[in-house]
Amino acid sequence: MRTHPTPTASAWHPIIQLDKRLVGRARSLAIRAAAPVISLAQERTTVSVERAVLRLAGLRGADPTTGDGDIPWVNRVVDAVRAQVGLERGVAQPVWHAMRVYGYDDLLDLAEAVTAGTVEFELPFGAAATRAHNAATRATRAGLRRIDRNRATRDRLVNKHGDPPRRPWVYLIVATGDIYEDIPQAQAAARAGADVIAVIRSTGQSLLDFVPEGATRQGYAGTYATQENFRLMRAALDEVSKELGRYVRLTNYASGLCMPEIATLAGLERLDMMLNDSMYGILFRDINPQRTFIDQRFSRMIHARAGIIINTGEDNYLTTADAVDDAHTVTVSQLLNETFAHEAGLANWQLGLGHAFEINPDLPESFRLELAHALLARHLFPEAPLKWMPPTKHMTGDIFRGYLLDGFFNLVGALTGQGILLVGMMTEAVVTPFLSDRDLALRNVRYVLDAAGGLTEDFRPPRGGFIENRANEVLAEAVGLLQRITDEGLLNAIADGTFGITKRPVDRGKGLDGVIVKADGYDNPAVTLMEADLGRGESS
Amino acid sequence: MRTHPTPTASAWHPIIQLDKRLVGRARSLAIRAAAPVISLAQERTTVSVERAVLRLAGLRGADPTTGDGDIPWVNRVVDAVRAQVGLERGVAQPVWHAMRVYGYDDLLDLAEAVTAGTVEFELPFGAAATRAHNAATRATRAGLRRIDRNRATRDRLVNKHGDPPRRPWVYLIVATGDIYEDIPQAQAAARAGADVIAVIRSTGQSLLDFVPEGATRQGYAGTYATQENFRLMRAALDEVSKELGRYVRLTNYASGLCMPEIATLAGLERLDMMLNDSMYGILFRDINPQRTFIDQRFSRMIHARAGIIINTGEDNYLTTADAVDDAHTVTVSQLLNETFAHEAGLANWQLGLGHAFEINPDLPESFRLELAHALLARHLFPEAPLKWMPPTKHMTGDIFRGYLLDGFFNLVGALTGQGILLVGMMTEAVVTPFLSDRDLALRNVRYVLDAAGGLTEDFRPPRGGFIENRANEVLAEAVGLLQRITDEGLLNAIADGTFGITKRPVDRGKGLDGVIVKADGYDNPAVTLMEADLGRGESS
Amino acid sequence: MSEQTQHPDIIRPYGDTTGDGMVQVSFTLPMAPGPKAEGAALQLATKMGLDPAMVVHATGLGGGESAYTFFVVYGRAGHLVDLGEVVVREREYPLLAAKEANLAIKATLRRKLIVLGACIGTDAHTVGIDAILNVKGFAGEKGLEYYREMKVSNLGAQVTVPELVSQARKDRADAVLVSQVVTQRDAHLRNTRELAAAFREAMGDHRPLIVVGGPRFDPRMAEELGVDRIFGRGTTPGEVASYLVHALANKELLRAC
Amino acid sequence: MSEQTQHPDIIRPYGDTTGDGMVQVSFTLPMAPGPKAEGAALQLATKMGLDPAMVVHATGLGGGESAYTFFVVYGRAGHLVDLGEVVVREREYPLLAAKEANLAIKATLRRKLIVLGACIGTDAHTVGIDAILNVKGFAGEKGLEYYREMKVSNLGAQVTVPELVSQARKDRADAVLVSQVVTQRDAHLRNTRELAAAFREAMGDHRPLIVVGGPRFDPRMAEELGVDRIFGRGTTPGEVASYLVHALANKELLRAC
Ligand code: B12
Ligand code: B12
Ligand SMILES: Cc1ncc(COP(=O)(O)O)c(C=O)c1O
Ligand SMILES: Cc1ncc(COP(=O)(O)O)c(C=O)c1O
Repeated sequence: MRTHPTPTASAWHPIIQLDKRLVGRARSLAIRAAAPVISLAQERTTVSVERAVLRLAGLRGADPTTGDGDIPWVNRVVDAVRAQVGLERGVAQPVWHAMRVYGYDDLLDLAEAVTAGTVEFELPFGAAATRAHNAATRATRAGLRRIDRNRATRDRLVNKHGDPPRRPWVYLIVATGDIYEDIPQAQAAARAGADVIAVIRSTGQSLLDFVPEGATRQGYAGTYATQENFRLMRAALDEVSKELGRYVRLTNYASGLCMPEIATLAGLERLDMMLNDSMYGILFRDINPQRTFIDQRFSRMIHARAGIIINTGEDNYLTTADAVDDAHTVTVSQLLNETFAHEAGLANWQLGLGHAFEINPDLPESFRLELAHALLARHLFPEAPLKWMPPTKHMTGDIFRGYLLDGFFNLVGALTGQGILLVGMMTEAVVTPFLSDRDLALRNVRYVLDAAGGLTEDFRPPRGGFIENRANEVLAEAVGLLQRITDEGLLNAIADGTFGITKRPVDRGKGLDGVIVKADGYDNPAVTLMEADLGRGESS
Repeated sequence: MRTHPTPTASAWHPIIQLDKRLVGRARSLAIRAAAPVISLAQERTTVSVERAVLRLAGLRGADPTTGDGDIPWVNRVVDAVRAQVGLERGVAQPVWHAMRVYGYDDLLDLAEAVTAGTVEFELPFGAAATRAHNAATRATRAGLRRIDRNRATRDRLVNKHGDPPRRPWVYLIVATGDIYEDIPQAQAAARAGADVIAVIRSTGQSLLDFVPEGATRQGYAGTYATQENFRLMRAALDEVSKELGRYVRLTNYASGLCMPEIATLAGLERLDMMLNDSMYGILFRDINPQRTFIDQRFSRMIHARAGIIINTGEDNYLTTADAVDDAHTVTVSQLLNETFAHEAGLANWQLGLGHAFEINPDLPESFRLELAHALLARHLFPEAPLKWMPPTKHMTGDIFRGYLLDGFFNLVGALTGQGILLVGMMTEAVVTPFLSDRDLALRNVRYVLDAAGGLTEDFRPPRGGFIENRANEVLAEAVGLLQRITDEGLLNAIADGTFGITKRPVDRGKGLDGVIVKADGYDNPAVTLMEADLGRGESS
Repeated sequence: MSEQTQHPDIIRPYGDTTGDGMVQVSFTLPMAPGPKAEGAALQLATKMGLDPAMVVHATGLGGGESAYTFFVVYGRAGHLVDLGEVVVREREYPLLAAKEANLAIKATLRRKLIVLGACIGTDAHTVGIDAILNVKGFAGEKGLEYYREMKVSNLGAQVTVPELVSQARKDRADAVLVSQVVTQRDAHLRNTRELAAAFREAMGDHRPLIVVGGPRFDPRMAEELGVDRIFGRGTTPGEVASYLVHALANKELLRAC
Repeated sequence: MSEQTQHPDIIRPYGDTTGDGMVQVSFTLPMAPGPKAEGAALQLATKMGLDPAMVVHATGLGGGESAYTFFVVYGRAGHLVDLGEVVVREREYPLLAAKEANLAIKATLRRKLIVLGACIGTDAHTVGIDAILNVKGFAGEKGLEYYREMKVSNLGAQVTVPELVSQARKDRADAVLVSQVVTQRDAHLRNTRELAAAFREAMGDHRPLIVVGGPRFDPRMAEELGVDRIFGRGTTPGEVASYLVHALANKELLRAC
């Protein structure tokens, strides 16, 4: 039943030689560096993980009675549980215990009662606990089944409509802020050649500790990620997939304070890829490191289950740090993302590890340096569908130069066997993309791939030449940094500004108050089910 | 004394293998195909060749008394000689005979008298002929000396200011129609990085059977080529060469009805390159084939003497014919241009053979086809400073796409060791270039050369791969066509539409009435001097 | 986009949202870069009706101390486009297949339609007129030479107007097709006016149909320039043939009355 | 170019000849491609003051039957740019080296100058404010942290306005520096207005200097937005330091009177 549609170039053969010893060392050091953080994540839960359990169990919608009517029921319930009995044993036990005690069939009824103040939560013990556990398991299993069905549907649709005819998959962003403007734009983009559509989120959303509800029309520089928006867009893309005879994928963003929930909604609404980085929220949204590491773990388990390809965010580092000096931090982060992903059950074909064309274009040989970096990633992760991100930092208001740079970015993508090509926009430094920018950008991609894609036959960096040397140099620097990280600890390294020259101490940042150390008897039926299906028991 | 500053990439090593047998055959066939046409040219002269002799002897200026005051004295004199005694023995003998008979020291006095109708020309014989010949030789030698001095000056200035630091040389066009707008634009272009400035001519000029005079401000889509405009622009570029510490070259157009004269003026005013094709005038200006072949021969002797690099016009064929189907016609024409050039005394370093990036960009693999064609030329003419021309035919009003195409054109230029890179303009399909178009275009070139120029190290088309095969395929087609041409005769082939799918019968086209079959005793002191210095006697 | 606009005939430029009016502009001003130049660029943008306008790129041209600054500006155009007032040179005749055109010529003219083509003045761009006339054609459509009921001669490039007039008289041409590609200093307009005047003078009302084409012509200018029809960029031979059939049939009808 | 123009203060865009007025424009109209769309594009170009205008490129967007057409237009802008009327936010203060700035602070304030920086709202683009504040600096100039006589704290991104106001009060900040990079739906303007209002409300005339910056700001809007100064794209730390010294010295003087 499970096919693995993957944008990895199947015909990829190594074209440079990496120092094998360095490769081995890099990988084992990454595993060592990640281990303490994985333990930390296993020992804790967060409000969003617990809300995700309720979402899997089918609780959706928002409380219309307070504020702007945008506080979801899952928040209401989890907050109440936390306030009354704490979340150390998870939300499932007290909730399904209450369902039985108060005689509710439907979580929504419970939620309304909670808001009305008529529910008093208790922690069940013994048989009551078992009953609560079983009820919760049944309920969340329904959600997982829906995710499984979506995965099967995707496989079926891919079989029916077909995968994109070539690599890399062309990935386009829409970002009007209004889902009803986004939809026709996304369809137009697909018709014009996009294989993957990403709907950028409104700037504020990743710091919201709840997921907004419904179809939304008022985002800033992006559209809110909501279950309804997901559904609307997926349906629109199904329509256009049929029309085009090519399954068009949909992507959104998990990273942020609601990573676990958004991952869950993505699974429930058959999104196909998700931006999901183990450190992005920490570095670029100042979210607390512990919160992020816990949340990413749960969200990735869901993605693994849903057959969703994750996209990591190493490209972002190069917008604050220098793409040459700090090239090795990208490699280190990719190795860490790989380790965390494997632990959460993701397979190699699901690892859309990120990297980017962000070297100052005025630097001599900048294009070949880009080739070297891109080849390093390609050779280090031969089975992963790498995601190749376009120039942003050195884009300026000179849209002509920008269009040219994007062309050379596309060429690197073609020459180095990238799996997913995020299409660069000539207006990068000016506005979120215009409709015409996207169209022009796609024409750029098409020209480069059609006219020059075959150049792979002639692209043969010599042994010991500039490109191979540079790739090994960056790899060696990465090993050096990983050594330091295993010595100091990853959390300290993050606090020191190792990644993206941004310092993030372990006990600072947003959302720390949403972190709860699990107590004995912690029960998360969703995790238990997923772990069991992966052939392992929940380890804590 | 004679250095050979040349834009051939000195570090050029073969990177594909051409079939050696085909290369040999192609060259010997070209020599056979050109031979009858060379004989034809040797046996004839033209009004413009004769006017060029007077120009070398120092006659300049126009008759202010008739028409718009733009009929040059050289035309007045040559027309009068022709009317009175014919040009079968050349203009020199009757003119210098008349100088002595009428007691003039200065050709201008004679010209004025001619116009006043007070001179009756005669053909001298015996001692009078010898005296006339000697006087004419002295006078034209002065012109050749000036050309020699200019060549020495160029060598000196190149030594002093330096040559462009890298290959290819960057070649830019200015074309405002007004020499006083052209000058600051050319200087700006040089400051922004142009190594060679070409001043495009007004559309009508190549069909004028005289060279206009003075500084001109009213050209259409180009500026008239006049001696004064040449002088003004060369002086302006000398100024900017000094400022920049880099000798900036100047180019203009010889091809047309006045090819011999314009070539002469270029030598007299120290131009550095000249557009000079053996067939352009025939094909694209409907100039009579005989007229053109005679004129190009004289003009090339002058260029050879002046150390001027010629630029041939094969790029033009691809604007009317298809760049893939008719790629071999470019190769054939290059071989013919080479043969004619050698016969006229030009050295390999002076052969800026033309070719162009004109394949339909929507054709799959178009970029690699371009590479193959460009490499064919590069390997066939390893010592020639090839001139690489940008896309024009498939440029559209989509200036963004145009800018991208130009970038990939630049990349081919860098990867295939081209000597001279004519900079493409994003507004190619719209207007003659704006000031800003040129600036943007130069930024494009700089980016590509700096960022990706080193890719030559990694560009290794495999033996028997797509690129090498295509190059040999075109070469084989060229040999086939050359075979046909040697069988039929070049003039018939031109009449049949072999080049640029344009049919030009030998006895049609403009300027045929300016062709004169030489008689016994034909005397052209300039040709005699040039041939002697080349170590051979004039063969007719 | 999703909402029906009140006046479906009134539209605005579209950046990424209906009605946002976004437009991109670039130009050069003859002044050195700096805040004053940016102010000048904004002033121009404002005069063009962009408000707000952002100068997103400004750079001196030509290296060194520049006396020219190139700008890229984005802004919201305040103008409304009223589709009700758009003047289009609508095709007032049906598009005919070659066969139909031939039939129509037979039916109305009862002889071959005589077409004479040329590039006039110093213009040597023949590819456009060839695309219309040569059998090979353009964009998949065969050229007029392919039409059995047309007699086409193509004089090629750099034909002078007097040459063309006398040839047209000699051939008793029904239609003269002229191409003009070079437009610098409005050469194409000047040449077209000269062409029209010459035919008027030489033949008065009995002049052939005069059809002009080229990529930079505005088809709406035919009357102003004194010719019967102007075709712009991307014209196909079929359009021209259909027009000729239509226009000449009308002429015949008029003559018959 | 070669001739002196009569009114050196009146200029026009420059394509390839002085006074030609040539301008390039591109935009999308929400309608299907075709002659009508081109007519609409020309109407817009005319309203923008381009005459003549040429549609040199028109293409349907998004593949399939398109409801949007993208245009590239070239044309001659009739507008004159009057340099006499250009409004520039001229630098009304001298550019100081770090040393001079330190000396000036010592002389006028007689204590350290306290600077508070932040990105407000949901804006997480810190690179711009960091470029101004961090020692590392920007374009070869050291940032304000390098100035011995300044005490700089950088609150980073996504700071709410109330947080910023209370921090400013606590630190007794002389100047508050705020960056705003996201501009979609004019977020930067809205946030700046909110910022100004909050400080006015909380501190009245005793509020610190409010300086705002970001690449898409128009520096002439400071007054309108209720802040003291706006810096646009490409600002260097030295410019900001010099401004702070100048503005605060003036303030001291005023207070002293
Ligand atoms: C090919 C070409 C040439 C070839 C011409 C070969 C030939 N035998 O035609 C060569 C190399 C010789 C050439 C030379 C020059 N060219 Co030229 N050339 C071009 C080029 C690259 C393509 C033109 C073309 O063939 N288009 C394809 C045809 C099919 O399209 P079209 O002409 O638009 O025709 C279509 C319609 O317009 C319409 N149409 C056209 N004519 C007619 C007539 C009728 C009756 C009808 C019904 C329809 C119709 O139907 C056609 C099919 O749809 C353009 C740039 C470009 N990409 O557009 C420059 C361009 C036209 N050339 C230009 C210039 C300046 C020159 C030169 C003057 C440069 C110089 N100073 O040396 C010379 C001299 C030419 C001269 N005296 O006229 C400029 C004109 C600038 C301007 N707007 O004024 C252009 C735009 C390039 C540029 N940006 O500088 N050129
Ligand atoms: C780097 C970057 C990021 C990084 C930011 C990392 C960080 N820690 O700052 C990351 C990857 C995180 C990011 C994320 C996003 N970004 Co961003 N990003 C950029 C990018 C590529 C460069 C910006 C930059 O660093 N410029 C370099 C600095 C030095 O320049 P500057 O900011 O202009 O600052 C100078 C002056 O303006 C001035 N200045 C600036 N601030 C201040 C303050 C004061 C007081 C003073 C005196 C001067 C001053 O001085 C500085 C030095 O000269 C731009 C595109 C581009 N090339 O411009 C997009 C861009 C700014 N991002 C954009 C968007 C939409 C986003 C997202 C919202 C996308 C999304 N929905 O996910 C997210 C979320 C960001 C958020 N919530 O704010 C858009 C904004 C569109 C708009 N006009 O509204 C842009 C333009 C890209 C685009 N075209 O879509 N981004
Ligand atoms: C991995 C990852 N997650 C999330 C985001 C977007 O997050 P936000 O919605 O917070 O802007 C990005 C942005 O580039 C990213 O790279
Ligand atoms: C070899 C050659 N000569 C001359 C010219 C220009 O000739 P004209 O001035 O007739 O346009 C060209 C134009 O590209 C050319 O290639």
